[in-house]
Amino acid sequence: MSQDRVNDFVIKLANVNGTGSASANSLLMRSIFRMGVPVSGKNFFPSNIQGLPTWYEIRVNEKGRLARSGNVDVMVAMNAQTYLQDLHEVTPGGVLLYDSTWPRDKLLSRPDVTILGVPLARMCNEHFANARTRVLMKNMAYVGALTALLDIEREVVEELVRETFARKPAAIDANLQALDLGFRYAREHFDCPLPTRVERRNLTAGKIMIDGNTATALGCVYAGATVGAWYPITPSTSVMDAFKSFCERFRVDPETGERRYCVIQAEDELAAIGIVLGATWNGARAFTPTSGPGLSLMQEFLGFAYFTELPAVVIDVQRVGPSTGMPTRTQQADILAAAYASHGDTRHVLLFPADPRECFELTVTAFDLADRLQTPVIVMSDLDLGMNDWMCDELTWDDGYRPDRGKVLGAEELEQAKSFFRYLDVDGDGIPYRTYPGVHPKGSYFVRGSGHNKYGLYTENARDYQELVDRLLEKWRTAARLVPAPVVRTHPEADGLGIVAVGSSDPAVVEAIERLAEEGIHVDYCRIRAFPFGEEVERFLETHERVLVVEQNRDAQLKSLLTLETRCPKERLEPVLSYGGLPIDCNGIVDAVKRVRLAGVAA
Amino acid sequence: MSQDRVNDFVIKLANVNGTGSASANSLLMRSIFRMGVPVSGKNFFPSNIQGLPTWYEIRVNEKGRLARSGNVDVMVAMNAQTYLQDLHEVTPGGVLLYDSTWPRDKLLSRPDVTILGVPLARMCNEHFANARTRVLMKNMAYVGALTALLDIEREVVEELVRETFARKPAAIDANLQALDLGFRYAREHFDCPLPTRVERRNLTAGKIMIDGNTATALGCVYAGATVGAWYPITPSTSVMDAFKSFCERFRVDPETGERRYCVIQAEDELAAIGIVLGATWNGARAFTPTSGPGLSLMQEFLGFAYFTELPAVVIDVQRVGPSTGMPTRTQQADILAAAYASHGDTRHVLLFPADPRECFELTVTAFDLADRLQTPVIVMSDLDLGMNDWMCDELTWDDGYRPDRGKVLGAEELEQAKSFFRYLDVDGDGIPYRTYPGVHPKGSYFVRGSGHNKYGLYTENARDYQELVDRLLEKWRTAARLVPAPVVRTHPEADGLGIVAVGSSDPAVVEAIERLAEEGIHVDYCRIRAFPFGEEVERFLETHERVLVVEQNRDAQLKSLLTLETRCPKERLEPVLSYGGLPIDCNGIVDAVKRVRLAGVAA
Amino acid sequence: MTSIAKPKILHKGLRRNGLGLTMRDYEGGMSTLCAGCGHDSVTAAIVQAFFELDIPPHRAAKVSGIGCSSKTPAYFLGASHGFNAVHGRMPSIATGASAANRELYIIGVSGDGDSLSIGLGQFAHAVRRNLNMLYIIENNGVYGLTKGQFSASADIGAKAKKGEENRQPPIDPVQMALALGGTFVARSFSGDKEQLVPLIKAGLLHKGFALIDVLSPCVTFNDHEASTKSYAYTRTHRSTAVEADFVPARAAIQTSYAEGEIVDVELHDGSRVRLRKVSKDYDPGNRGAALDYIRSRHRAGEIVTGLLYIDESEPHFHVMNGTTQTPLASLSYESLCPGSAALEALQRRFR
Amino acid sequence: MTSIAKPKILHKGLRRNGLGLTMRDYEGGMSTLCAGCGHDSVTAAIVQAFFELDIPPHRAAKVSGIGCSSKTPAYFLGASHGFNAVHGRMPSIATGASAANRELYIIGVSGDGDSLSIGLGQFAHAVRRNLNMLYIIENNGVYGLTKGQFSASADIGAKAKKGEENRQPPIDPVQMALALGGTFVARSFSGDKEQLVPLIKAGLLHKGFALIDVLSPCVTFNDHEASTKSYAYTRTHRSTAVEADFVPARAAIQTSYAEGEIVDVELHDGSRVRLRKVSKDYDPGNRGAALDYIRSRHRAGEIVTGLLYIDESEPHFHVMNGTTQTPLASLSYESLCPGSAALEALQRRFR
Ligand SMILES: Cc1ncc(C[n+]2csc(CCOP(=O)(O)OP(=O)(O)O)c2C)c(N)n1
Ligand SMILES: Cc1ncc(C[n+]2csc(CCOP(=O)(O)OP(=O)(O)O)c2C)c(N)n1
Ligand code: SF4
Ligand code: SF4
Ligand SMILES: [Mg+2]
Ligand SMILES: [Mg+2]
Repeated sequence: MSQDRVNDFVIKLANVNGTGSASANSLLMRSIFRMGVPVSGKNFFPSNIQGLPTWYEIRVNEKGRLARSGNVDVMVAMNAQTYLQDLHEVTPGGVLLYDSTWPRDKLLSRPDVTILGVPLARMCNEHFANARTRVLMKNMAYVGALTALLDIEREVVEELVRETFARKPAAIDANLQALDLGFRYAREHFDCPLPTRVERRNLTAGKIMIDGNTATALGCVYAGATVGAWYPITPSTSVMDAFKSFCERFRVDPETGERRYCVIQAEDELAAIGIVLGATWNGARAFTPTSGPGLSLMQEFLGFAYFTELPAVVIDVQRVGPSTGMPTRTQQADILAAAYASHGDTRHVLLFPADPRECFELTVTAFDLADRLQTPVIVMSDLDLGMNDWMCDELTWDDGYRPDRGKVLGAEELEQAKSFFRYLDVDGDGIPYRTYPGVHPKGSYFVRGSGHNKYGLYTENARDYQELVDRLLEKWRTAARLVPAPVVRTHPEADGLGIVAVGSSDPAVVEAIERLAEEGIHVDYCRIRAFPFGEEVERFLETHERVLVVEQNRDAQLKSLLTLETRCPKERLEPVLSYGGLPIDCNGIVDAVKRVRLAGVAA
Repeated sequence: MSQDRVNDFVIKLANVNGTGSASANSLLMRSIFRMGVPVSGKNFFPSNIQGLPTWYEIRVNEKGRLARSGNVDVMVAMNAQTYLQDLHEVTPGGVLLYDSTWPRDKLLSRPDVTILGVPLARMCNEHFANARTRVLMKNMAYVGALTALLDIEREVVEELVRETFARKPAAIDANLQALDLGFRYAREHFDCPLPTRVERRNLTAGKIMIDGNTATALGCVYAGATVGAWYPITPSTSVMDAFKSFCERFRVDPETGERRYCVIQAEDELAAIGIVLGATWNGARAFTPTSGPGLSLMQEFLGFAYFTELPAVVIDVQRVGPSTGMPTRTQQADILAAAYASHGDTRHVLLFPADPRECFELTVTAFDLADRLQTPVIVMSDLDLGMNDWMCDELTWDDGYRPDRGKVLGAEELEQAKSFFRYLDVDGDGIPYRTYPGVHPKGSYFVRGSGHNKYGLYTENARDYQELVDRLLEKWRTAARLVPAPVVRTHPEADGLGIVAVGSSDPAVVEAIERLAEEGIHVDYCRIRAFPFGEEVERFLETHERVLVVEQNRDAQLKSLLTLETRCPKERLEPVLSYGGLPIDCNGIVDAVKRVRLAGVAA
Repeated sequence: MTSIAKPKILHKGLRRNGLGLTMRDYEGGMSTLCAGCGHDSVTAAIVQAFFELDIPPHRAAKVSGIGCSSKTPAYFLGASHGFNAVHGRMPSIATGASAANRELYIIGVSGDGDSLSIGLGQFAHAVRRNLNMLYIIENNGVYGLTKGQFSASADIGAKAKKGEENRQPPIDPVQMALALGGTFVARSFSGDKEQLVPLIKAGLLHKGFALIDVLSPCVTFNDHEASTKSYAYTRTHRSTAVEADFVPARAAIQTSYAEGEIVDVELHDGSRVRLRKVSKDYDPGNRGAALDYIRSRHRAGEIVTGLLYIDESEPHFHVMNGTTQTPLASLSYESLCPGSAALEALQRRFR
Repeated sequence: MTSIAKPKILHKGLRRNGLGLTMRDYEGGMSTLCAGCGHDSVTAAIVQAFFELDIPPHRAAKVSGIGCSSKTPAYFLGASHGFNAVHGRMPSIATGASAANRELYIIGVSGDGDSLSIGLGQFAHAVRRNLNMLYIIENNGVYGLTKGQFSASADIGAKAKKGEENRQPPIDPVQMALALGGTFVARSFSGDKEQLVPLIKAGLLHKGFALIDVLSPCVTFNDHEASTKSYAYTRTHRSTAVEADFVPARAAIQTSYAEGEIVDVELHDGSRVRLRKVSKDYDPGNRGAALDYIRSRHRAGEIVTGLLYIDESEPHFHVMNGTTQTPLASLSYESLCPGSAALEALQRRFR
């Protein structure tokens, strides 16, 4: 090993799931973060509970490039079963650390990789009496070794251990001992630190490390959602776990124990969305987190909500489809299924958060839009964003915020009103007024998924039906004006080439743009945050001769939506796809830009 | 009344449902058909069982133009509740027949409409003793009056009555008497026949009058389907009713009573499609008829079938959406929901029959394609096509037909094979080989909706997953070569304007083209019969400067699919939409063609 | 579902309830069901029960699925909010509604198709949740609205169109509810207003899930004669018989019998059901005994009616969930949002 | 669901069955469940039952839904076709499979989440249909695969992560099946091979729907201690405890007790279940008595195991449907297509 790689490398940890490694790995990542160096962690775990290979990838990059890089500079190979594969993955010049307790076959080496053996099991077995502790502490021991090898500040790691086990003093001791075992072994046997190492910076001030699902749950809490219904499904489960735990903290009356929220574990996803609709019909803010299969099961009710104009917030934490697919891998492949959910003429408002902070903010927006537009709003997150820890700006809150409950008539307004008709477009924006049950006799109406006219009465009349569904289109146009604008990043020297992307593809796109810029190639970037697209997206498409649409699915679903729902000629759009289930990296994007530019020159 | 309208007019019958009128109306229509004059009948019925307004529209047109015309030349106003509305609908110069038993308000007249009163209730009350018969026979009495007024051959009507009640001699008498009452009253009191009348022709030889659902059911029988699963839903219910009754006739062992079919009324649509997949997995041909809400509920399993490559035939008899919508009105609005059914990257083969004969033929094709392509095939019918009687060519059958069961390895092949891998693309067409359970030990594999590799094994590996879903795209390209080609109708004088449509819009398009031709305007026509679209559709789009896409939904779903799935620039496609729930007529199409031509001239 | 407004002529001397309202104030649109349909009798009983309980109509919320039965909420309580969900999924709507506003009187009307086929899962889980609502199943053994297919409550041996015989055992919602821990389980007959009205009242006041399974004959699709003469035969054989779509108008079946008594009711098709009303000294406090009794009487060909089981002590949905007394939908935003300081504080663990 | 091929080393002296096959021929891929998971014991029992019945593996078809339990078909009968359906919808797949090929031995494996929540409707209707299959529920009171939420079979008072207590009454598939007319209803314990193997064999040979509800403890998510020390506490509180994702390896619980006896089984979390095996003279021919017995013993804190009800006389799915003896999928096309002449003839009525 030669090259100095300060604050710019990737550590990959190969473990067996159920052995307690995940949290050790996370502790490792957080230590680097606390040293002021930007970092990200990606967890590649199997769809089972115990005993199968699992990997954790930590990218350390002081420029803040936190997408996957495709390289592995330091491999911690704790899983004998995948050792060979893990070895092969190391970038030439990299380091591999393994448990040298047991003899390793000579063949399992590479001349271009530095192999470091630490007798983790032996040290822990010698040091700890309890079997469970022995297994667990192996993890802390390799963290200790890495601390020495990568020059991570030991005090930072120790502080994190102490915070983590604040309520379990005994655990603190064990963990610190294990840390020390690894640390000392490395110091004694290897040339510490490695050229690949961490140096303190001050680049993470004002930042947090948080996963999107937790941030989303906070969004639900801060938006004032009171009813959450769900059926557990990976990778959305932690949204409700987090919502519950925040509510336990903030919404339980300390005296009576009464809860100002209601979380309902439904019997399935059809029920979960039904519960949400029953609640919003009655004026509560309600949401359901789910993933692809759940979204498929919600189709009937989503069409119902569109047609009856009931608010609902659905969080779709996308995973690899079709069908059960790969539940622990990431994709952005539910875009069409969400946008046009259900039979008949329907279309739904989508929001695309790109980091946990946006998960928080756009979730709040989702509730406001759902109420304002009286329609479901689907927040399109994904496994990478939802379950991995991302570095992002601290969440902030404006205490002046008040929910936009949209056009709701209260008791007094109804008392004074001559008449109330649920589906009448009084204001010309396609959005009618609604009322909640139990408020006032004059407010009563019938929610029905069957044909109804603007007065809310049942109809089988062609004209009345048509008038109603035409108004829904008017409302759609209003929606296009209300949804969050895209984030556009232009460069004066860009020459007509633009990139469009949504959600978790953002870091890879940004990294691609920066890398290209280093080569003198400048491209513009429009990160879409909502469907319907709105004028700013149109403008971006209009002002760029060629637009690369970067997305994480096979069928170019975002490009499809742009093709159908903007004025942009489809010939202008070029797909850049990544769909193997691992978070997208920048390489394919960089290549695509170069390819398109070349083709442009040739043409 | 002045104008002679021989064999070119519309009769509309306004009734109350549950009063026995539907079959009287159908008998009237069939009588005209038997006189060799082309005719069609459209039923506009409410979504209830008894007591609400219902209409039946009969178009008589010797040129064979059988779409709705938009006119009403003869109105039979049997429903006091809708009398005024019915009166207003009559085309100036038309005739209205009503039951004059009770006095009619003078105001309820129109100077430009000939009003004919027949004391139907009184005559029947005087003539028949039984209360039930009195109600029923009013219907036959107005048929009698119309027989006289429209110059329908009485013998033909009587013959139909006799055939209908062949097993109930008493009913024949009553019906003939009622017929006679009406007939004689009309002859005695009015100037019979009217200028609007029927004249015998020989234009229906080789034709039948049949509804699409019955023809579809015959397709299932002739394709050799043995398992039918369903959950009742209008307007698809009669597919299974008919399938059952054909099977009772043709597939029951006369000695043992054993059935060579199994019809399962499922607990819901999720189960219905599951049953189909369980059956096709085991080598039976299986199908499920449904409508929009059912299609929404089948989404999860449709994605599963796409990904696991199981055949299935789904008959979607579309009705007005979204949601419950108008269950007794027609639309073509499930196109996108069907084409991209389910979360994740999926796409499904669709077939679009345009008349009952095609319902029969394309249903057989659907089974062949589902087996050949190992994927669901959705037959996109609709309420108009499925439930109304259409005139079409007689169904014919080639006794040499044998089902294309696709790539299935039997016991002998497996015995000889070195190995069998379910998802291996042996032939390079994207279609792997499959086996049925119970056949041979070597054939065993695991059907799973989770990630699997080409060997059929579970995987969470990005490359293996990607290889598999890429092959599915290869299969999709193969599908585009195998599906039925469009029906293209060109005119040498057409000047670059083309129409594209699917399914039940056909008669209206054809009528529009013929009417335009009469004005010297010639347009070409491509009736698409399948998705994926294939090269002939591409060619049509390429060779026409401007293409009108005619369809019965609000959101131009067919146009959307063409935009996404052909090479055609989207600017070339112009939507012509009809979505009020009544079958499309030609007027909007004629107007659109003229509008586009004008714009073209102006541009 | 068409709701034709009923002419509101106020008859002098109409009885008024504690709120000064008349029965008319508890009615809804004109029914569009078949003349004589049992469901209309249930509607009338619901109207009377709400009237007699002095419930302000706008404090009630009506929920249903899809079917003839599910249309009926349009025919009562015109001044109440109504919710006609998708087929079989009303219980989830009711769950959300109750979660958001625990002060509502929620009345659900469903059919045997809606609740026992497509909706079986949701029905069972609503029972399990002890949801605060009255749930009425208008049980006719068939799918009325889709024209007479067997439902899952059809008895073994029941004959349908074409003489096809049902051979599958019926699903009895009453036994299901008992097995699932239901806290108010009753059965009645649509034509027995004397029994039905008090049951509805009790169900509305019950704290938790109150089920009333109401036998409610379908006059139109119980034309069981397996003969070539019947309506059914001609219809399915698709010969264009003039009477194929004829639905004769008939009167709804009414019956009245005392507690402890048995009555034979003849249905429109000539078949009979034997109803046994539980007697005054029947103990509805014993779940197992209730099950036994129902099963043993059923073996004797009798259908037991009345309040079969009740337990007011079990925690209802809101108790189990510990939800605050104020309806969630009425809570001020301020009481829900932890504010910026809390957000700041909790982020410490993400650093 | 990962199926890692097991090394097939043929031990000398391995017992062979009537087909000359060894137990190994009835095994599948290596299990990827947690060490000690009850489900693996059920897998072993299934292997043994098929082996002892001399069923050629390829004549069996394995179906399941989604869940840890639903993965197990990958671990037995490697030479059989398998079908891992979507969550909760296995019964419909089995229905179609049986309809197409009535000669298959269909074995379904499901979980309590799969069958009693999302799949409750399909489960109930499969019972009602008396479908020809063996249906095993590996019942652990939790959703294993999604990490330990309560399932609908969790007992009242069961404590989960965070000490949250379940207050909803459990759904008991055995009582449900009895109420729904099930014709073979049994309960067992995953660790009781002596009881389980004969039950599986009997269920496979039963003509109709055979249910075996198998208590099958989840070793990983039954860590019920409501203390701050427990795995669960730290996990949900999301402090990055080093042991948050630690799943200790444990041994599967095995038990063995005689007919008529009672045994207390201690689960991994220290809680206990008391099992009572029906005695030799228990009469499984009485549905009502079975229900009574189960309920009364349950009140006494016991879970009754054994073959609780069986009726071989009820018509099974194929009898009810009158399907021909030859599997439908094996019928020749010629025997299905009426041909051109018939088509010609039947069109007369459309003229
Ligand atoms: C998803 C879906 N599938 C099917 C239907 C068609 N459908 C409407 S009502 C009904 C059955 C109604 O039966 P039941 O609930 O017993 O009501 P009844 O008409 O007998 O009162 C069916 C199958 C539907 N509306 N939605
Ligand atoms: C439609 C859908 N929703 C949710 C899930 C997520 N999911 C997978 S398994 C499971 C529960 C499994 O519980 P159970 O059937 O009891 O099996 P166990 O793991 O306990 O053996 C859930 C909710 C899914 N796969 N599909
Ligand atoms: S069809 Fe039957 S259930 Fe429906 S309204 Fe008529 S009588 Fe009532
Ligand atoms: S989580 Fe529980 S049910 Fe799943 S494999 Fe582990 S022990 Fe078994
Ligand atoms: Mg019913
Ligand atoms: Mg479980």
